[in-house]
Amino acid sequence: MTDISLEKEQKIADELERTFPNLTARVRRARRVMASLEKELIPSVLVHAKDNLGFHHLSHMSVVDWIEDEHFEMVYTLWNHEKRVQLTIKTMISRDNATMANIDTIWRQANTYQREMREMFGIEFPGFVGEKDFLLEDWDEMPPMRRDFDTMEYANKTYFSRPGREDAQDVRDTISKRNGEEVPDFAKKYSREK
Amino acid sequence: MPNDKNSQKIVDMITGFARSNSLFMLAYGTGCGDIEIPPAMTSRYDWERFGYRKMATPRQADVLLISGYLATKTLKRVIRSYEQMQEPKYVIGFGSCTINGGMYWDSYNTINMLDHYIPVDVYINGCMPRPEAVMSGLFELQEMIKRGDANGAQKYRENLEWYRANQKKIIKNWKMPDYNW
Amino acid sequence: MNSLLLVILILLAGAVLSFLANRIMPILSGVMSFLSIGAAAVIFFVQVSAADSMAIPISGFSLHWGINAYSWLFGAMVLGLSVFVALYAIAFMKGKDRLGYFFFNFNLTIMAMMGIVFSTDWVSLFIFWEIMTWSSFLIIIYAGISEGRVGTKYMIFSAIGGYAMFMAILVSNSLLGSFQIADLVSGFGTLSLGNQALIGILFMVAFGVKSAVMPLHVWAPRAYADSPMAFTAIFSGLLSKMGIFGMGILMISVFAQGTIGQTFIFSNILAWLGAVTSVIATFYALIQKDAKRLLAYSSIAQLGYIIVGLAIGTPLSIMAALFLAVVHAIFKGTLFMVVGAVERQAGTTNMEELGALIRKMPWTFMAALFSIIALAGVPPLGGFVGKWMLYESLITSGFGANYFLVIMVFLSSTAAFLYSYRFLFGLFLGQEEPEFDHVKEAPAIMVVPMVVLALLLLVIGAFPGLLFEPIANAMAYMGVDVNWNMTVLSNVWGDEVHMEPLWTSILVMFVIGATFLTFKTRRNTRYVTTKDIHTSGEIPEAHENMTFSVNFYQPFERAIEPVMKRKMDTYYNRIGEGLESLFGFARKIYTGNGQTYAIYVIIFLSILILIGETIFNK
Amino acid sequence: MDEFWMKIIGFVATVLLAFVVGAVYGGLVRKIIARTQNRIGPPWYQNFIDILKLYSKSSAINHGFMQHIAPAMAITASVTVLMFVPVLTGDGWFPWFENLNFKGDLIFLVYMMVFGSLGMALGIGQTGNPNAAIGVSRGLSMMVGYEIPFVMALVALMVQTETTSITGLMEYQDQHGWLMFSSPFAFIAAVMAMLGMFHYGPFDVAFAPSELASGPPSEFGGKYLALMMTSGSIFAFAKLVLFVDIFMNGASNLIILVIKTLVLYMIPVLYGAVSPRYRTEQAIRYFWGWPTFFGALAIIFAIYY
Amino acid sequence: MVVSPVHFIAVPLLAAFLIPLLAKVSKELVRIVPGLVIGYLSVVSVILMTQVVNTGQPIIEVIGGWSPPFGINLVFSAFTGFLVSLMTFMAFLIWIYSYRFKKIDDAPAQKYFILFMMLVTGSTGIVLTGDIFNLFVFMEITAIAAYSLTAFYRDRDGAEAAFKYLLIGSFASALMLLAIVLLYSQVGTLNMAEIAQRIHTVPQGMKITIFTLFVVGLGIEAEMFPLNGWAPDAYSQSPGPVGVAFAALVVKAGVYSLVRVVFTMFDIHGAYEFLIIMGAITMVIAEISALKQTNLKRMLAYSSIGQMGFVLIAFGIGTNAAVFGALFLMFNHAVIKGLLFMSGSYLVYNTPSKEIKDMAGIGKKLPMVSFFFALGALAIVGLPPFSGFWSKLYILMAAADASFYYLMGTILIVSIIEIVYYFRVMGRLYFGKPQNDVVLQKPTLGGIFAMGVLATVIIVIGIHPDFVTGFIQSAADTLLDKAGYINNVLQLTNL
Repeated sequence: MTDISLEKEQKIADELERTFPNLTARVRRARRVMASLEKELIPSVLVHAKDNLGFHHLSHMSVVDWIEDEHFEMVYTLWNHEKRVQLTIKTMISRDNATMANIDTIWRQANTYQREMREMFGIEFPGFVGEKDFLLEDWDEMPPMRRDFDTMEYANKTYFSRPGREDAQDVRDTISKRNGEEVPDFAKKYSREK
Repeated sequence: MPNDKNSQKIVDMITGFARSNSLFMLAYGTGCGDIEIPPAMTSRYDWERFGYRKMATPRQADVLLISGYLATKTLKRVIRSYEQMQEPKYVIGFGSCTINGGMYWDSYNTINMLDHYIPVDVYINGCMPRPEAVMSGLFELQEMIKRGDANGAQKYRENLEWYRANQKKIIKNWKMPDYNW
Repeated sequence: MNSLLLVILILLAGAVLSFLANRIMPILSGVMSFLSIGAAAVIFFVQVSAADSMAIPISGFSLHWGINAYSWLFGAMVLGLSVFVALYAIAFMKGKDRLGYFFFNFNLTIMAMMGIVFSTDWVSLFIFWEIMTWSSFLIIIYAGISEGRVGTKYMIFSAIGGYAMFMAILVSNSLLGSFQIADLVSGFGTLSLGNQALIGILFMVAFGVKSAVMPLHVWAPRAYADSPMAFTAIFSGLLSKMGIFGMGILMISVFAQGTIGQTFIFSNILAWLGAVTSVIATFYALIQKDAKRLLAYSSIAQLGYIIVGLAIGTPLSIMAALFLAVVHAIFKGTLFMVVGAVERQAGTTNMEELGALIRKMPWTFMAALFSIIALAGVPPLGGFVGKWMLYESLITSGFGANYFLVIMVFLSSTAAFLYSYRFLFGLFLGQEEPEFDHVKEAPAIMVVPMVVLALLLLVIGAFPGLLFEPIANAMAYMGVDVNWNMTVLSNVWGDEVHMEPLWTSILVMFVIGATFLTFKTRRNTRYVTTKDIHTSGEIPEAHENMTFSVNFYQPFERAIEPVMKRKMDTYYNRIGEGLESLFGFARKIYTGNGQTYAIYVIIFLSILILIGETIFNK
Repeated sequence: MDEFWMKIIGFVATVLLAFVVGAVYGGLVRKIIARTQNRIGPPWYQNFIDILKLYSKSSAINHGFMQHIAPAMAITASVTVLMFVPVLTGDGWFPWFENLNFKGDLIFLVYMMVFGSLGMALGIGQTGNPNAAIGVSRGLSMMVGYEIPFVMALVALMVQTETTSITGLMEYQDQHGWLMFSSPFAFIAAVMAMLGMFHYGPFDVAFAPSELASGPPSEFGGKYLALMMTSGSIFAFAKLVLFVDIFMNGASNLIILVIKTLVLYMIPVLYGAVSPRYRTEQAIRYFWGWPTFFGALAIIFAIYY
Repeated sequence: MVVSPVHFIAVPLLAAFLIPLLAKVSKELVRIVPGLVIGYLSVVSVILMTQVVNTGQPIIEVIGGWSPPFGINLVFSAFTGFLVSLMTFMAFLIWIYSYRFKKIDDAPAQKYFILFMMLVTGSTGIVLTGDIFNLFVFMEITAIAAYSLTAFYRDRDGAEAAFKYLLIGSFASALMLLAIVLLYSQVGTLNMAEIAQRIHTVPQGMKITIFTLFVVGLGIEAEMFPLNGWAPDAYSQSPGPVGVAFAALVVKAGVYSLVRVVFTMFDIHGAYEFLIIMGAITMVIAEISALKQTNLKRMLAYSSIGQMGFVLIAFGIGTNAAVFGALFLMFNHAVIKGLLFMSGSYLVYNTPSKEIKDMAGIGKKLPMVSFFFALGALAIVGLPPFSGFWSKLYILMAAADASFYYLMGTILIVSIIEIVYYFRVMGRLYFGKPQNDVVLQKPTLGGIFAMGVLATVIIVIGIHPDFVTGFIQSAADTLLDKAGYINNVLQLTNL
């Protein structure tokens, strides 16, 4: 990996910025390009990337819940097989009225991701035809992956809990204490006992 | 008849022996626990020695092995499979997830207590229980069958309303065929 | 009045009356047809005896009619089955249009078949043969001609057959000076070998077309499948048997007289053709989607066995062939009626769509079950008896090639299990589909004939002696020695199968088993829908199709792929296309241009004048 | 009248014997397969326990008349086949075994063997389980495969001995020695066909455990499955005795019978224990390859014998 | 009652000339009078024929009192009588059929009936006359009438067809005239009986040349291949009834003259084989062409040619049975093809394109017409129990007796082709999907009646052929009795 000239990555970034004025693109590191723009342009950027820039593969689609900013961040990850470059395209959508353009006409595999997002985050994709009930069946609460969904409360309300489990203690600490074991520093970070 | 009781006893003994020594399991691999079944089956532990056998359909199976956490979606299938089994039938809960939810205790879509939804005859503790634990649980079940204690099916039949209420609480869109035998 | 003439006239009158009755009330048409066939049957079974014979002089010929044991067998078959089918047809055809047309031709076909059976001279046989051909053609195209060229194909092949017979008749007449069948039998030996072969082959082609032997079979599947089922029961059950009737006359009595029987490997070729027919047809039957097509191919296959039996020519094999002919008429008639009932009630016969009709049409299923068991030749029903005799006759024939013939026949009849099961499964078993919820059992008038015929199969299976007697009489008439013990099946090596104790023990055991099943925990046993099956816990929605019925025998298809690549049909089509283009070229002679025609005249004149001396100066 | 009752007793005894031996063989097979997999395996009597348990289970549902009577058809076929096969000859330990045997006809037997399968197939069809139907489709397809070499072997024997009945064949063997040796090609073809007939080994695609749920009997539980297993045990024994009768001149007492049948049975079992599974069309092509060739050879051999 | 055969020529000719006058009186008379005339003739001809057959003596009429060989004589023998009866009967039916035929309106009706009467006169004249030149004259009358009738609609296609017919027909006339002149120069007489008597005096080369000319000239009229180019166009472009007239009258007359020349006048043996070969070629080519036609009337025309080939074959075999079969076939062909043309015309009129493929489903719109067509189709391919079967049976029987096996094979294979195209039409007619429900032209009552009569004849003769076989048998006997013919005619000379 001696070749650290980010020439091809830069070219892609430039190309993108030139084509779409509102788009900001930057090269993260070798083989990683990241772009962000407003949501209306997403389909056209994706089509452009697919048809003209050679990003034939949609590796991943994801969403991040920025509850503090009242945003969902949609993340599309594309991969160019010839140039071996990953392009990440991000956009923010409003959390209240979470709708996003349907892209399963561009990539068939987006269908599955969008079903999941619709179910787990409640993001609507106008014009998207996918079967309901993907992971959850008969779900009528708030979409469970939203950060304002209280899963503990829901579990307590819905499921029975066996007595003796109310404290929700992390038994690992107890066990390690009993053994006289030294808890590594990095592990303390994850411990519930603060 | 005077010796009716005795003859019944003998019949019970024979059937108990037959039932306990020929456990056909519907291995319903619900969760990660199912990975412990292959070692139990194959040459290391070889559970066929005791007449245990895996059966693919609930019609032929005696034991329903719930091998791990149950999402609500899976629970529906488990209930259906259980109801399709022919009596006498037994349920083994497998791993701590079936007992109290295990590490998924606060998840929004896994149940915590299996015995509120279907009657469990034997719980096997552990996360995961090792094959030895599995076998010991099965031996326990065998003993229970011989004693006549493994009457989960009867319990289910008698308290069907309670079980149904619990089940329907989770499975909102209830479209199951009736279970009344 | 002569009872033979009476039978024919009643049937003819029935045809005309049913045609007219349609004007009054459509249903009367079928009733008329049924009544006339019934009356004819009564007369036939009560009145007709071997003494009946008559001659109708007609423009230099005299048409001789008579009846003997052999023709009685076929006559009984024709009228016996026709009565049931006619009864069935009343309900089956109800509500369809052009009933007068249908029943006219229906009756006419049956009349023609009786005429064929009664004929003792070739001219009257040929006349009735052709009447049978065109009247059946008219029924085939009844359903519509737009899809495929079914009717045309049937007519072409029938015409080839008919004219081959015509030529054979005329040649034999010119050589022997008589149109009598008996005279051909007695005089056949005096002919030269070439003439024997010519007449033999021509007759074989004639009868082979109707009995759908291998290269001449291509008309059959579509023709059977596309005509109304009430007629296909007749078509496949009886009409094809007319080919067997003629072939029987030839193979049993005519060729036995000639030197051709010894010098020519004629019967062997025919037997192999029959066997290959049955194998290929069976393979085609089991890849069909449509129950009608399946049965159509199955008919071809079954006729193949009969031809094998006739061609081998030992007493046992002939008996097997005739027995199979009778049994095939019964079960295939029933099966086509079953399919007709299904088609009428459910609106389709596609086995990929239908399913679980057993719950809605139990009686129809029963008829189908018995017939299928007979078709598959599984004991204890009638089909087994015929199959057994066929195998044993081949094995005991003492001729090397016949042992391999057994294998061919066996392959075909084992593969027949496959389509038998496919038929029952596709129509009656499997998953219930909501779109067929409305289906009800067929009306009684359709069910009764089917069930009666199915029970008849049971009786024949238990007491095959009932059928052996007329068959043995027929064979004795044709000059084959039968020293037959009428109660058991036996072959020339002295091995026997007793059907009655067999049947009884099977029944007893079956009853014991069924009783045990029924009474053990009977109170708890519940009857559930077909959706209540093991689906890994998934609860199937009503619309979900869970039947495995598409490409049912795909593995088997893959195994027999090399055989299936070649289709006789394509060869014929290619010949047809070649001829068409040749004809297209020939017709260009007529250019439509006056000058050209004038030139033709001049050229013709000049040629004639030039070579006239040589032509005319003889 | 006495003779009649003797026959009935003989009949019941034969069926019982067949069941016991068949079930023990079934247990042994499980044991042997376990040993080849380096396991201990169930006890030899495990099949009895299984069948007993299944009889004691409730069978609360059926999908209709055909499913209800299908096991009855299966057991009818098995018992009928058994009745037509001479189990013991001569005056051995149980002389009454002989009395019930009709002069079994081979063609009849071949067809009777199918009767049970067809009945079962119909019952299976009625359950509407797609897996079961797939199993039936495979099983019937494969049947066409193995019946051909089997019948070729039978035809060769019949031609050679000029009889079509089993007793006739055995009389012939009394004089001329075992047909296994005097008609070796027929024996090879028949044994190769037998591999498929028992549905072990590479030819178990019809039942294909865990691929098709439990194959054709997916919807059969309780008494239905018990009756099917009983019937299967009897049928396996009947088939073995048939093979022994036609190739090894039967057996005059029980020990010889057990030895002969067991030796014969080991061929498919051992072959099956170490073989992976053929697809259906591969199986059919296998049967129409070498076995059929040997069958043809056998027929040619028989013609010039 | 003995009526002179002269009536057959005089009465229709007179009627033809009277029609313009009658038109002045009443327009209806124009239509009625021809019918009366033809009806009269057909009754007379049947009576005469019965008489001739019963007495065994032909009626020979000498016109104008000049005795043969100088005068013209008419011979009404069993043979000619049979043909004349057939022709007049058919002509009568054609009249009924065309009585209210829509396409013939009042003004052209005159012309039509005049020409039709001339056609009848000509063709009966050809058959009846005993004089070769007279035969030529009648042939010209027939031909001229036929040309005009072909172009009756005065459209482009009709004119073209008529022109072709005229072109080829003039060849026929020229060749025949040449032949007659040559013959006269050799034998010095025009009376056919006398020619037959003296023909052996003619040198062989000259005889064959004359014969060749006759064969080609008459072959054109008899639709022999390759001289029949005119036929398909003429049949298909002429009005419906005229097609029937061609099949039933004109061609029959042509075949008659050819047969008369071959059987009576000349004694050339090779001629029979020549007839067989030419007949077979004609039949094969015509039927093949018919198979490829998409136009119904052309198909019928080619089929007609094929049948004529079959007739020629039958005459060529030359035995009594074969000639019997040939005459029977001529009868059948006239009747059946008449029925086919009559019903076919209506089918065509209801299909503007005249194409067969557009006739789908007409069976429901015009049930009677379609039924008649189907009946005709069944009959013409020779299926029992219709009349066509018997003629085929007799001819093939004769062929078998003469050991012409290959010929039989050819005939039967050609019959299969015939079956194919007729049944194709039939199937389409009844079971095709109808394209529109408009009935352009319903059959007239007369048309239905005429077709009904023909259909009845087909069925009745099919079931009981003995109604006509007696007449045909004596006709065949008469034809083959060459010496008897010569004697009968020449007896008159001596009287």
